[in-house]
Amino acid sequence: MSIAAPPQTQATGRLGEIIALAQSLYEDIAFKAVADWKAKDKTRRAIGFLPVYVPREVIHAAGGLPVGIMGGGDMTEIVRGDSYFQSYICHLPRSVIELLVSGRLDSMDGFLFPSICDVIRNLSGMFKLLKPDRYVHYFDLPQNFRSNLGGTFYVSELKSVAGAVSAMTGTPVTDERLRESIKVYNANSRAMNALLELRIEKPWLVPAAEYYLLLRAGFLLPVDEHTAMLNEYTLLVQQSDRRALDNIRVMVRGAFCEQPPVALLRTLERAGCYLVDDDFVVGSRFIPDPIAETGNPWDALADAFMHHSLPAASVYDEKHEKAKKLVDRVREVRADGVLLMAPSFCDPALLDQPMLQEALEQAGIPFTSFKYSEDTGQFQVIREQAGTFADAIKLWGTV
Amino acid sequence: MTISAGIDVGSGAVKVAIMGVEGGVEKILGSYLERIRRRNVMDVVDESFESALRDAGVRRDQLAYIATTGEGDLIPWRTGHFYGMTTHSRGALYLDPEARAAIDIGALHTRAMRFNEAGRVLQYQMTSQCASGSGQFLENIARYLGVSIEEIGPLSLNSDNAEKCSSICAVLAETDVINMVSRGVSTPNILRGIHNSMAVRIAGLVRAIKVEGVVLMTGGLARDAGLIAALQDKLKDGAAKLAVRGHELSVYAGAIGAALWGAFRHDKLTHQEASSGGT
Amino acid sequence: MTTAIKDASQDRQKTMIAEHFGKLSRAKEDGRKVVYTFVPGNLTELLLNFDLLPVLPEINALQSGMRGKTGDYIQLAEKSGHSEDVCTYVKADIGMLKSGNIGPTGEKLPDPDLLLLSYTGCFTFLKWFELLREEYDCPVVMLHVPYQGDGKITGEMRDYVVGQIRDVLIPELEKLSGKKFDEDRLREDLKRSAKAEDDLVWVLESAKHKPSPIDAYFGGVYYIGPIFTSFRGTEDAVDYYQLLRGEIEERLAQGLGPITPDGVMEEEKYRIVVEGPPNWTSFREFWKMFHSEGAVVVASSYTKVGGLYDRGFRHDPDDPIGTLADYSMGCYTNLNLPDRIDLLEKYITDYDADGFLINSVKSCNSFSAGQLLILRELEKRTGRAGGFIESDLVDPRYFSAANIKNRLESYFQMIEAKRTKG
Amino acid sequence: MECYIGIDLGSTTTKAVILDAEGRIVGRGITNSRSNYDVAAQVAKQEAYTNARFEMLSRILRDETGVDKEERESLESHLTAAYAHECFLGQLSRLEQHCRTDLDNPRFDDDRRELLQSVEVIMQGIREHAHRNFQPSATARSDFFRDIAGAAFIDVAAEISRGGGPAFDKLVGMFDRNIIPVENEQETRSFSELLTAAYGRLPDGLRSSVAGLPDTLKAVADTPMEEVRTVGTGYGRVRLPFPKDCIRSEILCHGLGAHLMFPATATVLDIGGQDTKAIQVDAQGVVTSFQMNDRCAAGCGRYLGYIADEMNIGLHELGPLAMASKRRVKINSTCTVFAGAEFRDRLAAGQEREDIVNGLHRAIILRAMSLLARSGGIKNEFTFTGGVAKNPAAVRALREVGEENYGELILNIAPDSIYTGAVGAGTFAMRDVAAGVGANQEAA
Ligand SMILES: Nc1ncnc2c1ncn2[C@@H]1O[C@H](COP(=O)(O)OP(=O)(O)O)[C@@H](O)[C@H]1O
Ligand SMILES: Nc1ncnc2c1ncn2[C@@H]1O[C@H](COP(=O)(O)OP(=O)(O)O)[C@@H](O)[C@H]1O
Ligand code: SF4
Ligand code: SF4
Ligand code: SF4
Repeated sequence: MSIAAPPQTQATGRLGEIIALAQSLYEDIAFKAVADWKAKDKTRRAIGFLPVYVPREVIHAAGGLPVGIMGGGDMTEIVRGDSYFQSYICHLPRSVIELLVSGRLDSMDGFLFPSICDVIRNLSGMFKLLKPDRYVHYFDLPQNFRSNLGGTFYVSELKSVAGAVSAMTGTPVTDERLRESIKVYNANSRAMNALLELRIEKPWLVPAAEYYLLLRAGFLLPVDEHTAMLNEYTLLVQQSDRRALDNIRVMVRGAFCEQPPVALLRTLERAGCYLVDDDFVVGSRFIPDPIAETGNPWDALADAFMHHSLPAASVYDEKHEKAKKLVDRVREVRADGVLLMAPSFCDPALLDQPMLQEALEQAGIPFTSFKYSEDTGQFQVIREQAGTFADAIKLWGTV
Repeated sequence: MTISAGIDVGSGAVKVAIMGVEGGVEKILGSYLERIRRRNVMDVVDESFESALRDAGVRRDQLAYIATTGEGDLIPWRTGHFYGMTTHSRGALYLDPEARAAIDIGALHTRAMRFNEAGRVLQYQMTSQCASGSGQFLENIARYLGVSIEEIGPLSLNSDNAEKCSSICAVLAETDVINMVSRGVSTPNILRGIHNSMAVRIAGLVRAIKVEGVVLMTGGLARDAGLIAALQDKLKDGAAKLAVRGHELSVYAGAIGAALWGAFRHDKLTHQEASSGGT
Repeated sequence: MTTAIKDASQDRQKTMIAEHFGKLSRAKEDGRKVVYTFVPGNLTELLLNFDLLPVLPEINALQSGMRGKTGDYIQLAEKSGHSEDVCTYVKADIGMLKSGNIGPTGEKLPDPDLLLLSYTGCFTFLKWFELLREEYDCPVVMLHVPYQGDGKITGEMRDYVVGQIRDVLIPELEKLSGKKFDEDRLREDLKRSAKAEDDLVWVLESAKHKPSPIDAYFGGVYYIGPIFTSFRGTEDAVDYYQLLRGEIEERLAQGLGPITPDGVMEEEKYRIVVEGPPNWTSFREFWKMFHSEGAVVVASSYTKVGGLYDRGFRHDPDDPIGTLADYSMGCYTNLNLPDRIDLLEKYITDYDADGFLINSVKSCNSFSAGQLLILRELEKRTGRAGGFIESDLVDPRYFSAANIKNRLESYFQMIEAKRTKG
Repeated sequence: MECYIGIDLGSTTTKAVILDAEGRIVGRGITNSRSNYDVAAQVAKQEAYTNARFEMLSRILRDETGVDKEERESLESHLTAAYAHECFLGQLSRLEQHCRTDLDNPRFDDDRRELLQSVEVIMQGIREHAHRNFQPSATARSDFFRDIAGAAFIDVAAEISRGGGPAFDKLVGMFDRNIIPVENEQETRSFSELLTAAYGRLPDGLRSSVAGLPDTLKAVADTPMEEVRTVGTGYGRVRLPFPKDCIRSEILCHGLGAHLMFPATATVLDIGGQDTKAIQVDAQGVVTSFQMNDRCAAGCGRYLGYIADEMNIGLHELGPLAMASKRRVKINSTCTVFAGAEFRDRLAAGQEREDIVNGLHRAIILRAMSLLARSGGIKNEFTFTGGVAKNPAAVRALREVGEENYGELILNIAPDSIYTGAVGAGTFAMRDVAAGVGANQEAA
């Protein structure tokens, strides 16, 4: 319920500039920013990776720029992409293929397809066929979490990627370099955490759409530039005069891969929901705690993935603790409820849902679920749903 | 008495209800419905709002709260806005105090919601990007068959051998209907066939929210006795504890609910102000 | 469904299956432990080693599909919060569970004592057993089988799988069964596996003859039954394949075409290679659309989901654990897209097919994502007619007979047109 | 004259063409498809005959009289408009009759008088509209009685109810009920009668501009036209009122039709009312592959119809409106039924009408693009057919998107593009007769 139309949170001045930059990077579906970055030095190489998680440290250490390919959003017109996928497959791969066949991924020197689902997996084969001259690798993440088994396998995968990127850049990945990269990314994740903390405390300062754009910027910009951007934003936004609205606090789960359009996030907020935690672009903060900066850096990365990463539908929940973690997190961020939003036709997310719902029901946490696709253009239904959800909590309070 | 107004702006029609609440007794003072049919929505809103006030014999300045629902958040002079499922649940409870769930079938969307004895929404489900089985769809078909909307229900009830309607698309179904007509299928049998296929979809929604007890149909299609019959049929097997009902004022459920929530909110706010000594 | 198929081998298979389900229904009283696991890359011989009884939920789902039960099962699962969008094998299984877990023989299936999550070639498996874990109070063991993303099995991949079998699986199975792992017995079983595999390959390759004595898709799904499921490594399997081979040798000698549910096929008009699993809910109707037009499937990829024996793989008694690892990593669903295309291309030429057809099933992203590219590549490489139809495994809502028939008819006409031209 | 007839019973419109013995198109007729296929086919055919006779007249005037071009054209356009006007009035009076009879129903007992009065006012209003609309210079909103009369009906009805008359819904309901029988009846007057009546409507100056005009008209009306064979195709083909061997699949007909119009055609895109087809043909016009939308009518011609309805403008006006747009609005949902809602939303959000409409056109073309891509892409030459090919904004979007993705294109659009399927069917009729196959055609 809203008493009056919520005022548009307009960012002005330097804050406005930061958002505008993030927005323009987000809209840069031709990856011009990457081409510009490469143009500054002939030896530079960019490696595109698909959602969800890829240890960017390794690419960084090999002197490459890791670039997230998160789909074409609602900005890509699908002309040929549809001819590669049946109607019952999610939207992301069509826009990615569209970007590929229309030449908009030409600035990428290689592609990594992390193992998150069969669609991404098969997409790696399609890239191999369509781009035989590029480095295309299916990056298999272990589902066994013993260091002598999954760990060893994972390190071999990391080394194979490092080797391939090094061969392009001429920069070998030494342990020393890798440790340095870990440090740089740790700084980034600290900046990310600070922003997230602020958002949890004062969500009206950090609108979902802005937060999201900043996350996306991190998948395009060189890491130190992104860290600086985050820090500056976090500082400035605390000095702004943004005021709180009569909104409820919600947490989002299920959006780890195909991304919702930004307009959808705005719709949610307008319907009375502050997003205090989510799993959008989850790879950008998949390992929330700093990774060990000393010792064997390869093992450190493996250990971080296997034991310190966030839960995701694509990773086997060996300890059977996904439900508990979800409920704990809701409490930790003091969310009034949970939005389970999943991409249409996304098997991992949708098969996860009944389990998450069960857990929330058990814990007495309100939730609602809906599907979206990256090019969803009609928000009425979602607005109604989120609005009703917010109404119920506002009229009756949390449970 | 707290007097409040509820305005439900739908994609097919604008509904207004004026409610009076006093000492826990809720009364409908006036109402008005106007279909939009290709006209400027805001004009229709203004017109219907005035007409409803006239119907209730209430002046605008007597209103404690003007609540909107549906697409009504575009109205600049509203006091507050509530979302459709919040208002339909409340309206359904007002119309039928035994109801614990409502099915709202409007021009474009179908929603099912379950609520408790206080009108609090517990669970809901809504159709999404596809308009199959909506009011608009039925309206198109009716136009094709040359029957007016009011006749759909009674005709459908007269069916003796419902035709199977396969097409799930609201547009392609028109073609299906053409085929049926040319095969000489009678209008009642076509309509019942369509009602049956709509009922299957609606029943799916209803099952998804695990309803038990009385379900009230709200929204424009609640007037369609044929659809109600088809739905009663579909929900009969399996979930024996379900009773689907309609109400002559069902179409106003959203507007009524909005007005009631508005009054509730108004009382709560003034109460707060009073207890905090005003501001 | 098999009333018209009267071969002795069919009867034999039926008996084998009935016996297996009989054992399952008595498992609890006999004190035998039950393990649920998946078909692709399965570890049947290893389970045999501990006298464990396997249950394959995928097979249950497909059999429920054939018996027309899955429509209700799926709805039941959807009612409990499952999305319309996801794999219907999972939903059919969950629905079956919710309706009392009655197996294909009408007897209740025993609850699992262990969920063996052998994760080969499909992510949905992972979710499937995470979901089942919520229903049963039993341990889950994961065997992560890495994907052949770059088209090969590397040493690291092999070490990873072998390591998991040795350090994770075997200890768990020993714990569960109270028996020690017996490597010699495994070798003996693997020898029998290889023997049966030889005969299966012979049978599948008999389709190279003209006319083909078998249908390698609709008939093929029966031929692969024992070897892909619970019988590999048993004497039963060896006998079955010998029997089968004998029958086909006979047909070949007589120059007969395949047997269909409606009798022996008359004229072989079109030789087709098919990619993708069949539809089970209307299996017979679907088959009829082929045989009534004189179309014979001479090779199919679906009959390779449980191993690419025709590409030379045999279970190797000399390296028992290594061979299990190789088998897991080598089945069709674990091949990358370029390799799948190469394989299909080879089938088209080796079996001298007139064209190839893709049955794209909604459920299975593992198969379906990328099939349209497969279609285009194969058209380009072979110049033969490609066809594309869409259906589902066990969701009756996604089998539109009129639509598929229409497409198949135009497809066969296209082959005809290509023939008369060139 | 020997006539070969092709009829394409589309989901939205039914088209007929008449081919002469040389295979030239000599007549075209179009009507909206309706619940009675027989009538739709008959009406379209009748229209095609009418059109053929007008063409004949045009030829005679050109070749056999000394009248100069300007005057000739003026005469022809007046006569055509008057003829259409005559037909329209005939239908209108039947509509009025049905409305009146309908009001006999006892459920109108309470407000019959009021309603009858309204009918009178409405009919008068429509007649006045028609008077303006059937000026030779007027651009019609639509070719069909339902649309022209319906729009005028709604306008007048809204006025009446605003002025305190019966409720708008009630009035419009009357139209909805009674238009159906009107559409399912055929014109009872013959061509010659209608022509004579139209002649009577001509201004005096024109009537005397050509010497012996009445005789010429009589000759045209009396020329015998012999129907040799009719072949039908289209969406409703399973229900076509034709013998089975006189029916062809719409894909084949469209492929052949496009090939005949543009022999170098390699790819055909047809966007009709409820379906979109992407077809690849070889050098002989034989279809080699095709894709069609199944199960969902999103992004078909009907979508534009809903939008035009929503804006209460004619289909013809939609394209030109979009052409005026300078900005591109991206529209994602192409569900036909939602189109109206999306349009309203965007207007409310402050977007310009023409930009939204332009975006809608582009959205349709994008849908079509994915079918094209699935059928094998666009190859030169590329022929665009179906009703939507008449829409300049759709054509512009197609050219833009096509060239962005497939390089330079030779894009063919025939003025007769909506008749492509019918031409294919007519040609099959000729070929069948030449090959001596097929039924004797009494039944049709
Ligand atoms: N008696 C009736 N029988 C059948 N349908 C009706 C009847 N009255 C109204 N409708 C339908 O109800 C719909 C409008 O319902 P409503 O709830 O007002 O929708 P919305 O809120 O979306 O505008 C229209 O599509 C109309 O066709
Ligand atoms: N003059 C016109 N201007 C713009 N669009 C038109 C025009 N005439 C027809 N159309 C479009 O063509 C569609 C009908 O196309 P058609 O090919 O006749 O369909 P079908 O073959 O399915 O009946 C209509 O829905 C309309 O959108
Ligand atoms: S959205 Fe889901 S199904 Fe699609 S690629 Fe991502 S994880 Fe896979
Ligand atoms: S199926 Fe019909 S109603 Fe549904 S989205 Fe498509 S056009 Fe709209
Ligand atoms: S997605 Fe395919 S392989 Fe996986 S469980 Fe479903 S049907 Fe089997």
